[in-house]
Amino acid sequence: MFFDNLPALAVAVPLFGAFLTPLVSKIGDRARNVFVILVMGLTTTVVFLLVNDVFTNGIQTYVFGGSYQPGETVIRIFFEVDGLSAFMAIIAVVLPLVAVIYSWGFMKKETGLDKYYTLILLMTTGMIGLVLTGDMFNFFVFLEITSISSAALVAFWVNKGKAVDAGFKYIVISTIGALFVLFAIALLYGQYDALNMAVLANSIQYTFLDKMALVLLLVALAMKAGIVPMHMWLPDAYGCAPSSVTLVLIGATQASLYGVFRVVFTLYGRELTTAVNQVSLNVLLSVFIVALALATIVVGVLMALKQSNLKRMIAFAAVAEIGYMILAVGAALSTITVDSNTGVTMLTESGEMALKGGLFHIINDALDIGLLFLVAGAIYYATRETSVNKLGGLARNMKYTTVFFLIGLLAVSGMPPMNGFASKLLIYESTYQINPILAVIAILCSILLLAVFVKVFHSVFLGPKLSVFKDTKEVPKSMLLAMGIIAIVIVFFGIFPELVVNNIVQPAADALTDMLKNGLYVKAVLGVI
Amino acid sequence: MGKEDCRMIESFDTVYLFVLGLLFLSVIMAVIRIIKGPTAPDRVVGLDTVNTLVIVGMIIYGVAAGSVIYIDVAIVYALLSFISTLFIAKYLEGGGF
Amino acid sequence: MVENLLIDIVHAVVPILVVITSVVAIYLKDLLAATIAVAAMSLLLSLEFYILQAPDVAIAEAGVGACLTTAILIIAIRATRRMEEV
Amino acid sequence: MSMGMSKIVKTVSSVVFPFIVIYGLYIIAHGHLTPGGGFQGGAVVASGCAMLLVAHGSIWTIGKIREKQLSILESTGAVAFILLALLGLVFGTVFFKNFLVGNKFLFGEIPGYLSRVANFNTGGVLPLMNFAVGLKVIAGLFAIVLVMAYATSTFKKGEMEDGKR
Amino acid sequence: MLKRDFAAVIFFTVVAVFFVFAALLTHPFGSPDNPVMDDYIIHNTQTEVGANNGVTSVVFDYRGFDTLGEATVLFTAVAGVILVFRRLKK
Amino acid sequence: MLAFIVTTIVCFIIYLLLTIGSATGASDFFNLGLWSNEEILFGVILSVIVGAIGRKIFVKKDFRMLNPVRWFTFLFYLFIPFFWGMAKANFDVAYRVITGKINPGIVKISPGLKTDLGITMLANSITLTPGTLSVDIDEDKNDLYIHWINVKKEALKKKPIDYKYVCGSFPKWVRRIAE
Amino acid sequence: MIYNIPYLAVAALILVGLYGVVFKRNLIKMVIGVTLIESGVNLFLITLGYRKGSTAPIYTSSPGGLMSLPVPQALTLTSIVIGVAVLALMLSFIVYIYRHYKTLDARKIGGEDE
Amino acid sequence: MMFSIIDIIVYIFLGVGVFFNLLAGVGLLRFPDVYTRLHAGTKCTTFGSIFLSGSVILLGLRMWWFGNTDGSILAIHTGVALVAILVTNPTGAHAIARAAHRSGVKPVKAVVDDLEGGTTKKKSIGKKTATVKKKEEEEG
Repeated sequence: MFFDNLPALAVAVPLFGAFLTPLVSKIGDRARNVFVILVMGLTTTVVFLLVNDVFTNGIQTYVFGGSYQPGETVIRIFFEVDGLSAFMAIIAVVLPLVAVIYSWGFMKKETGLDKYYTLILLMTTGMIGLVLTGDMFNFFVFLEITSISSAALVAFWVNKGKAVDAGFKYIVISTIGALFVLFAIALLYGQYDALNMAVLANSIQYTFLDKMALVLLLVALAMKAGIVPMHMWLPDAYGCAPSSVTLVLIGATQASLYGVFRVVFTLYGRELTTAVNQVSLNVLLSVFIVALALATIVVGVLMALKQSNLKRMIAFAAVAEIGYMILAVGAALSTITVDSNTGVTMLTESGEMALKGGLFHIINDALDIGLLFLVAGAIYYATRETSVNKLGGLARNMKYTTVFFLIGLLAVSGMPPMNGFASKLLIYESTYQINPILAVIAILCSILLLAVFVKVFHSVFLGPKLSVFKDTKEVPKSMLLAMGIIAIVIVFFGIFPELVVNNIVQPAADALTDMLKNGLYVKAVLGVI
Repeated sequence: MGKEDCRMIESFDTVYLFVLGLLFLSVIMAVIRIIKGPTAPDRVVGLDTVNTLVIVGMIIYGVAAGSVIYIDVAIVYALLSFISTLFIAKYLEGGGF
Repeated sequence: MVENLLIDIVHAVVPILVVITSVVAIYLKDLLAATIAVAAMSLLLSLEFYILQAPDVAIAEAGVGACLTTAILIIAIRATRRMEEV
Repeated sequence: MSMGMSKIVKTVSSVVFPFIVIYGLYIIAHGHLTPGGGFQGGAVVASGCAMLLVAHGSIWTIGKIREKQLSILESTGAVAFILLALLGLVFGTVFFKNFLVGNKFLFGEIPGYLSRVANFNTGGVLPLMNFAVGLKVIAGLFAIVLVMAYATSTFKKGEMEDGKR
Repeated sequence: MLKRDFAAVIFFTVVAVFFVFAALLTHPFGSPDNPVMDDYIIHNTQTEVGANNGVTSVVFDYRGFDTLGEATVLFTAVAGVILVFRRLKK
Repeated sequence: MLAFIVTTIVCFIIYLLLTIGSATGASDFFNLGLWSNEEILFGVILSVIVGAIGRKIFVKKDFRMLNPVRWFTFLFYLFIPFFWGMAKANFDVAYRVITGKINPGIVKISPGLKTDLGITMLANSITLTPGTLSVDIDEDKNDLYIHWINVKKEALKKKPIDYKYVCGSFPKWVRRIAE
Repeated sequence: MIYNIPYLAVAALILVGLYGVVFKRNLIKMVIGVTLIESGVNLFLITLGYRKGSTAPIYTSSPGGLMSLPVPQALTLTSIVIGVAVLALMLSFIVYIYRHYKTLDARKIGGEDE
Repeated sequence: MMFSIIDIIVYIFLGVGVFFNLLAGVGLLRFPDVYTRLHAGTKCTTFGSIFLSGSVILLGLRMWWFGNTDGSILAIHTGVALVAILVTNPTGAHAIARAAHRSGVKPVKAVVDDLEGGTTKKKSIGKKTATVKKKEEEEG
């Protein structure tokens, strides 16, 4: 019974925990912290069991509130977990776990912590639901859960005007995005009278309204993922939120990115190669996406150069990293072709490699940027200062933090022993085969990023010890533990990239290509196509 | 007997719809007052009038559509429309909430 | 015949009124007046739901849209300021 | 400071309040038969509470019920709702299974095919869920209004906490 | 500032054309084409769920999970509002 | 306790009114063809809940209104003098709408009512009757400030003016009902 | 054309709301714009589910017949509650923004305050 | 015979109700200030809705007489709605009038204004009006 219901439990457990948190907080602070960590641990267990199940047995479907046989009318809500969903679910559950451990020490002096933990749990629920669901409207609901809880958490420090401003911007952008998504869902519903993604993917006709829905969905989700023309909310939100929240926010952003993949590959995957005025749709989309990705990378790096606030700098680096993922996926999209003999839609080899690189980079980006943000939070915790120019000589007093920052720095700029190198290498290689210019720009920007962070490292940690920070101490153990976990994972991924790529990334990439080749996602629900 | 009843209601359908149409004229006038109203209280008066007219309109439409359950909505409105008026009035009176 | 025409008229008039009140809500500089217009919009929208055969939604819109939305908007305006700056 | 409105409004709101509450509960209880349900009824009752708030002032209201109690009430409703869903998993087979439909005691009767008789004892788990959601929505929506009204009424003009913590 | 306004105007115009087209191209008012799912629900709600009200049966049974999500959204908002208006000093 | 019972019973009556026509057949406990058993059971439960919540709000240490004579007086008042006054009011307003003749002013009256309910009833009656609209109330003395659409000259001689010019015999009725 | 008036009203509502969000600088006006967009989307969903000459999808003792579609109504219910939740959060942010910056003009807020 | 009389009464009620509701609209447009508009807006709509609801109640009672249980629901629910209107409408009007007076709206062409020159409320109201005015001046 337990193992049959893993997809439902993956959402139900953190949700139940969130609902219970206000009641448990009555007992005491310590009990609440332990309870939240327990709930997160349980969720992690459930999700890992689910992921294991998916990776060994293929796509899992789950019907809420009834039974379903292939061939019946699809009415109820489906959860459909394929490789990509499982892959994203790992990120969505690991980051909050680390964040909760981190905030034990980081948030000790704050008030309103019961609501804080409730919101973190709700955000986890939202992200997990977002990646597991197979129903369009449910997707919208989880999108809203994620964005509302993130916005409330971004504005956690309400006595800073900037934080509230960032939260407001975030919630306006994400609400409008979500309403666009809802409108697109309504358009699809009006035509096909279905809300299930598999059913919609099966029956989509490429009418004008469908294309409109595609554009609306892409615009809305790109808005939420922070791709360049709509990226202005992202540095504010990342920079003003508490660092533990930023870690989870990265996960939320990537969940929106997952939405982009899901829409492009699954919902509109069936006839992605349909010709529109002699150019097939996937090429159009890929040109569009690659252009946006390049803009994202360049803008992110250039803006990061100008910042003096450490957290804002990392936030712009995060924008650049998002660009890398999009770049890889966009490049992969352009290589989709239909085999004229067999009629099978497939990617070329370099396309698959790019896809793998992009997906691998998602997890790496979460870890790298997350670690940097945690370090920035630790610096803030110790010194109450985030401006790079005012900091200096912290290496003496905060040895561990220095090491973690170094690891994060190397990883984010793609230097060899770290995980960033592994994924970026895949991206460079594959994009070089597709179009050399892309690879060159990507490498240049990566080097610039390295320069930025080396400068920061020098001015913040090295150099003479400032008298202001004479009494700075190392941060509490729980924060060190959280940073340590991420750092170890980063190094591990960097040393054994093959292991990760084969075990986690490959199924996700396979899931994406399978949607195009065989339509497995649709088959899992409808039985046949 | 039952059948006859239904017919008798239907004979009123057109009349009630016509009444509804006339009520809309009144609603439009109230909306004009909302648009024009030189001060906020004027607009609130317009809103109040629209409230009452919409309640009556709902009752009338419920009869015209031949569905009894629709009257519930009218009751909800009759009870709640007053609250928004109170909030606005409280604002105009001054002082905190 | 007349009945159908009347129903069509109702279906046409109410959306137009909704749009007019929404335009007013954006146009007015006085935020209190804008809130009143939003309340009227909500009310007429509820009527529109009602004549589109969705009484459930009409009740929800009545309770939430016309009452609570107005309430929290008014509270927020009380806590900030009433006039839009130019 | 915030003393509420005039005596007339206070009296009328006190008289109307039980009426609104019972009507909201009627809507919640009859969610499976007539238009309505947990959300709608909850919104109605919450609006009624908001009426008391505006008539008597938020300080009076916060003396009656505090937002912490409301928060706990809301949690209770939410937990009840999710427990009902989990009971579907325990007694039925899947999450959100309507496990009460078809029994003879509690909301289990089935109206005949296309029957138009409103029988209260139907709907399976729906009435219970309606009440859980109703409790949640009442507490949630009223908590929003109460917290906002109370917090903003206690702000002084020009008061702001200093930027440094 | 002018440039930004210009971009906003362009964006707005494009979206305007978009939505008007959407309004004109959807199925004609009052006649949805072939609603399989909804007809199934209308015909089976009494026997499967036991409720006379189709909407409630959709809200709590067929799409009960959405309702859980919706309740969660409200819960989130309440938590957020209380968090924002919390007392800052311990 | 009495307040709780009163509130519960009032709520139960309202609930019964709302659920009239829910009968299912001969199995009903009260076989009037109006209510089914479950409805009555639920009505009792819900009324008790509302009674528990609203007892301090609905009844304020004042059980004067429990007397049935007052109810009948109230109904009589509602249907005969009040309705007649209201009809007059409306034709008066109609006349003023059409001709545009107004002579307004805000006047103060002291009806001398003591209870909250009484003054509320009077104010609402005044609002709905000829040419008058209660604007404000003196919380201590229960004096009403009334917007009068057609101020009579002779009424202004004495201050505060006699209420019989403004609202006729309403205060007497209200005193009989609510005090 | 006249039969599409509800759809056109949807388009108009969304556009008016979007205008408010994009061009208005007052934050509360922006919030009102978001509310209008949301109302437009809700109206769109309900309009999609309307069938001419139908009754509400509720079996009562009145003569029925054709019924309008229940699923969009359920979706709209969800959407309405989400809307009020978002509105409350946005307004509480605005209250705090006003306390910090003493203005509601979107251009004037957002300066460094550290 | 009797029922045709009821039909006629229903028609008359409808006519009266619609007339007064239209009158309310016209009055709302024609009158010069808030208080007189409130006279029109409150009294006429309440009176009109009494008659319109009355016609519906009569119809429901007639249906009930014929054995249709829907009639009872129709009549009683409409009655409840009517009571709700009767209780809330004048109170709302009073609240608006008071709010209008406190926010500084003067009655147009007033021959007498006791409230403005009153004894007990003079100070507070005068002050309030002044502050409100000042605030509006600096804001708008």
